[in-house]
Amino acid sequence: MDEIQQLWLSTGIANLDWGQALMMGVGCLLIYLALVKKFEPLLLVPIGFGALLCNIPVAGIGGPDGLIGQVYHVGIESGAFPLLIFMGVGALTDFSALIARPSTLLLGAAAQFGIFATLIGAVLLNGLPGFDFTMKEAASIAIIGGADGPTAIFLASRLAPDMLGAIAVAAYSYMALVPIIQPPIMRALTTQKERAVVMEQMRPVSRLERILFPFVVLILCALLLPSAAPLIGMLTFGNLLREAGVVERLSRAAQNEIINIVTILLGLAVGSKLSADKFLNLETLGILLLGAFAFCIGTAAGVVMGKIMCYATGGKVNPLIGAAGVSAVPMAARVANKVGQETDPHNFLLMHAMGPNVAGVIGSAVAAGLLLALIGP
Amino acid sequence: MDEIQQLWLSTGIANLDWGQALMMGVGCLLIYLALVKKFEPLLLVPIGFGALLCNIPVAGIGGPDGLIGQVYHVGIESGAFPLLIFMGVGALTDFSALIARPSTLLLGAAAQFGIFATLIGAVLLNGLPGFDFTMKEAASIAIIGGADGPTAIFLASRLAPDMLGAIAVAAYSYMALVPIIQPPIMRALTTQKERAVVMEQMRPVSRLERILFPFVVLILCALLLPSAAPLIGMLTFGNLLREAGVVERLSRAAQNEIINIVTILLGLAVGSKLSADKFLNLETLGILLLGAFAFCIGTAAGVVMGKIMCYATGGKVNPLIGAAGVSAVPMAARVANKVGQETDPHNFLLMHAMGPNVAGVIGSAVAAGLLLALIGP
Amino acid sequence: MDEIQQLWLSTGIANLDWGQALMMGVGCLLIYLALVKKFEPLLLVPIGFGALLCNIPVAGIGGPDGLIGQVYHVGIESGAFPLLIFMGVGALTDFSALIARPSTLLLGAAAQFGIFATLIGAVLLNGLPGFDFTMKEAASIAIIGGADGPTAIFLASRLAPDMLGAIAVAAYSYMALVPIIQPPIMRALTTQKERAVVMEQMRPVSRLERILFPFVVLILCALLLPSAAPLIGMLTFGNLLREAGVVERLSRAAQNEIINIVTILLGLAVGSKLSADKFLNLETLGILLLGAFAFCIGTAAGVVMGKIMCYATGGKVNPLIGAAGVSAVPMAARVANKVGQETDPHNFLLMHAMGPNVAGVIGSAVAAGLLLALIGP
Amino acid sequence: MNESTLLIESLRLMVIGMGIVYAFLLLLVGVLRLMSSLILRLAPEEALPLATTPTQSPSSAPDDLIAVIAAAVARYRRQH
Amino acid sequence: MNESTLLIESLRLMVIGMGIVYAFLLLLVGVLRLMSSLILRLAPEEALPLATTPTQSPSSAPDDLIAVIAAAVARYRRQH
Amino acid sequence: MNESTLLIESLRLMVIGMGIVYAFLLLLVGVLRLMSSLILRLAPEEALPLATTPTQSPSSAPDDLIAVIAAAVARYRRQH
Ligand code: NA
Ligand code: NA
Ligand code: NA
Repeated sequence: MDEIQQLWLSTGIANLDWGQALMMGVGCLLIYLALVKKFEPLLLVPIGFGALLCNIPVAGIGGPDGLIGQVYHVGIESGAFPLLIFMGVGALTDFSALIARPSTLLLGAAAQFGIFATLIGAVLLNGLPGFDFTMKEAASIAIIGGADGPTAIFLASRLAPDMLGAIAVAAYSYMALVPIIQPPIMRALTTQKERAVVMEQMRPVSRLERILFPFVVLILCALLLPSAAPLIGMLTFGNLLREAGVVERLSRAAQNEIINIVTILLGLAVGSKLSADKFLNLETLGILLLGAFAFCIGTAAGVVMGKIMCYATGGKVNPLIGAAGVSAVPMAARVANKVGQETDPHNFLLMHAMGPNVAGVIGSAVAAGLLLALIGP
Repeated sequence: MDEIQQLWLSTGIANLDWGQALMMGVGCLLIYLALVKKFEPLLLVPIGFGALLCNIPVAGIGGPDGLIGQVYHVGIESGAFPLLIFMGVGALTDFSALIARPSTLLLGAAAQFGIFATLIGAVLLNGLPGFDFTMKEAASIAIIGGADGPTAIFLASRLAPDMLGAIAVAAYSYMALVPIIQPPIMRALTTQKERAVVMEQMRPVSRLERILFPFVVLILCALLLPSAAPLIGMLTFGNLLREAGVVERLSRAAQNEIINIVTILLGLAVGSKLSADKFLNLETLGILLLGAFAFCIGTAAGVVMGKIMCYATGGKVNPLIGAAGVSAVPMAARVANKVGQETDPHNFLLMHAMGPNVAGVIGSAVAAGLLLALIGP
Repeated sequence: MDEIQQLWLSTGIANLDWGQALMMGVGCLLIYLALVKKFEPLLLVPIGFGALLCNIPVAGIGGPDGLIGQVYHVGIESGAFPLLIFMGVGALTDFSALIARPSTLLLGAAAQFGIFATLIGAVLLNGLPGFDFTMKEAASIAIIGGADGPTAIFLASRLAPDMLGAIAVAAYSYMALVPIIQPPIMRALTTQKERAVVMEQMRPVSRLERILFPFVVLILCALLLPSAAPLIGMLTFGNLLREAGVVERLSRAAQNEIINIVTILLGLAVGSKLSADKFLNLETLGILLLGAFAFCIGTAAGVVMGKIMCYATGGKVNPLIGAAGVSAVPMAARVANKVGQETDPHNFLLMHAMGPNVAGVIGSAVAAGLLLALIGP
Repeated sequence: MNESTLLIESLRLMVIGMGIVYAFLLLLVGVLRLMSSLILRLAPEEALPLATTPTQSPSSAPDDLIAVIAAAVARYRRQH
Repeated sequence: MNESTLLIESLRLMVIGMGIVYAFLLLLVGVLRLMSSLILRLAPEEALPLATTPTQSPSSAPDDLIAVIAAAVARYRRQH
Repeated sequence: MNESTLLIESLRLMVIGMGIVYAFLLLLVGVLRLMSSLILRLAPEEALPLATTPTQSPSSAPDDLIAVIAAAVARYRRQH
């Protein structure tokens, strides 16, 4: 009967602590949000399942000898996975709207205010008992306001790996909540007349412009902000593969095989950071609150900048497209379009909002690079 | 002429020993079986070619600096490849038949008797001169009776890596031989009347059931048998990707890109374990014999359990579908169908046999987890 | 204002040295050649972009902690990437023309004269001030004459990793220049009458021959020249996957997913070797000159061998197909066809030139193996 | 370990192993039946909104998320 | 670092950070406009031969390549 | 190694290298011809059952496998 005893001691029930059980519940909750509420399912399903698997007692799947622990080491500690996803994002993104109207980059810039305001928010939260964020942790939380999953994972894996799980979950959850979070802010900050502004059609963009665009962005980044170069570099590389026209095979590989395989592995690996001692504490609540704060501020800043550009151009810019500057491609652009059509059903803002939308991707990568240069690692 | 001498000494002929030559022959034989006899070609072609490559003298392709040696280290020693293949199996498998009729799990349980009986067989074989299996080796051999290639490779890589080559070859060979091995046993153990049993049609399975199924299996496994969690976890993760409906991209990646790439690399790496000193000994003969024994016992146990269920349900279960409990999806189910049609050509057992068939996959993963918990590593 | 100072010191401009700026220019030039001049874009776009990224100051993308530096370590230092590409080449290549007329292997042999003649050329160049190639470096340069990118990268990564960047760039550039470099040599060495030779149609090749072909090549290589076995082994493995007919999934993975993913990563990693101190020196000029020399000699040797075979067969072989023996599949075969049609527009040499063309791939892999056996590593 | 010890050991493994395999899969049979009957009762067919309908309902989700996590945190802190 | 230092630090970061983000993206606006106007002037639409036409023009390329690299080498050596 | 040694060495390499490349590929020519003629004689076209026909012949295979491996083992043991 010794074996029965040994076997009982090897069961999950005998070894399960409450933290693990709760975190398995959190994993199931994330999958529920993904499947039923359609919260970024491509990421939240693997993250949630990774949390489930890595909180199974005894098995050690997320440990140094387990599959997911090894994937984390190879793909996230090294920084490789978020960068490969950024390459795929570049290969999937059409920057034409931005090239046709470069001024929308300013909307992408304004929306990053959410990031820096949250930095202060995190420091202020330290005033409450139970919160004690370092500067690196504050910066990692703030980047949630960039509304860009891979950027958030990249920065957090460098500055605050212990918080990676909570930050990734918050980043993707809020990206999914864009259609809920943004519209009230957008309506509150704009007048009926502003929301009705019809923008003039964009000029067509030549192939040569689209091919030179990645080089212009990369070289400016290399000269001024090299710490953002890994992110911007892979983004522009993917975009060049897309636009080059002569490397179809590679473009398809970046848009499909690589990004899909990496997404599965990255999701599972991020899930391995959802352990009770790292996630079930007051700081996670702080991260969720600050993340929501960052999102709201970013949206508001984008809309305000849109209003400024509206005045400056004599009413040629609809301020609603400023909200798309947070990135969350293409959902934020769709939200801008939808809120616009509430006022005027015949006003199609989608294409106009794509400019600030993709500008937001560049803007948050730039902000991440800045934080890396100023704070760490 | 010094160089000619040096060159001669660097040729394969000058360095070839008989063991290598014979193992290259074994590699060619495996490829012959794969191409002409259609023995699991997806695995046996890479395994056979891996054996060819790794037995080339001087080149050291399977050594620590060679390509295949490195692949072995990264993918098999770490346990990653079999688990990724299990994810793909999950994404490729429809568990509906099992959900509609959960009692077929008992057939999948019975068929695992082949594994545990073989454990005893291996220990008894130690009575003969030339055999000296340890408990870990006996368990690794016994798992061949699970009729599941990745499970066998996973367990053997943990408990008896030196025998991995022979075990993998035996596992895949016997899986391919299911149509030869099983029918005589099935006919011998059943009466004409039993084989003619027509089963009632299965109820349809709702989407929600199919989505909850992986969670039920995983959580039960996590609570009771966490050592089986890596295998069951990746299987259920793959299945969730399949059934979720909102992560088509990831499901396709698991079903195609990942499983295909990993199969090529896993096959080559397994082939690197087919070296003369590890393979050309009496123990390999023992492994082959025990493997066949395990298969036969597993089939018989499944059929007997089928007969018990037939009596218990008053003749509602055709005992032939019990043979499908060994797994070897979907070949064993097809065999059950075919043997049934020998008696009644209008009796379609295929769908009914899919239940025990996929139950066998779960059953052998559970058995592998048990062996890990009780014996090693 | 301390932070401004710190920030300025972290910019690229403040840290850029001229070497990096020039190498970024070289990267852009390579991409220009790829996009506009259609120089092997599948390789030169990633190589050029890799050079851009790895010469960004401060970022360290090509360093030991950077993404591309890590990819280099995992994929090129280990030799894995060129071998995986060779597997893909095997899966993409139809060797029927060679099987139907094995004598064309002699044309593939002759064209390797470019490699060995260049070895002497490199040693002679040492007579000039500023050049000091070791034997290993000379061999790595000489292999450019093999007109086979992955073979060149494989050999250079083993014998002269510091020169890898320049050698890979030269190899792919000259492969792209085949339509410019070869025709004048071909015209100069042949008479009008020889160029007009019409070759008789090839016999059909049975499936069995195509399946046995990889084994014959591999086993001969294993017995006589095992140092070439990694290259030849992966080439023949890929070809077996293609011809087997029962492993379609794996064949497609080798032809698409694996080769595409590896090409992107290999290109970026090769680009990381394009650093100013390794590339911007006199030796690179030497490499480029010797590469061109190797190409011309190889072409000439192939044509001369073609003439010999023309005499020996009483005019049944068109000497132009000898030029295709350098490999550069399928461009060199197309060039032979085109030059032939200048004389007789109805003379289709393409299929006849495919024999020496694929023979050249085997020939240069054999030559690379020989150099490894005789010189290093 | 000598031979007869191995044999006894392997017999033991067989009994325990098959016992647990059966126990585990029997339990799974029960749980699966329970699951199916619960689903049939609580969410009869075609009532499930999953994925087929482009749901517009994440309206209450942020509160959900924070509420559930807050509860989980509270519970966890009580235990430790 | 105590709390008020952290606060001052983060305020500083905000000012510098937003400043640089704006500066960088403003510069990018300018460079992109410059690029587009240059392209419009030097290579008006449909004049670009890229990829659509199966160009036959690599005729002068080998010299190009060697010439450019030679110039780069020369320049580099002068600097070092 | 001084320069003239290197030169002699490289000349040697050239002679040996080209010699072996030719020898190897000539041998390959011979073996490929042999293969083709054997196939033509022993398995004339369309007689090969490979893959096109869904063969039902693995009936004797298990014995095959064990027999061949047994023979291989026996042979190996005699050598060692
Ligand atoms: Na953003
Ligand atoms: Na099984
Ligand atoms: Na060649």
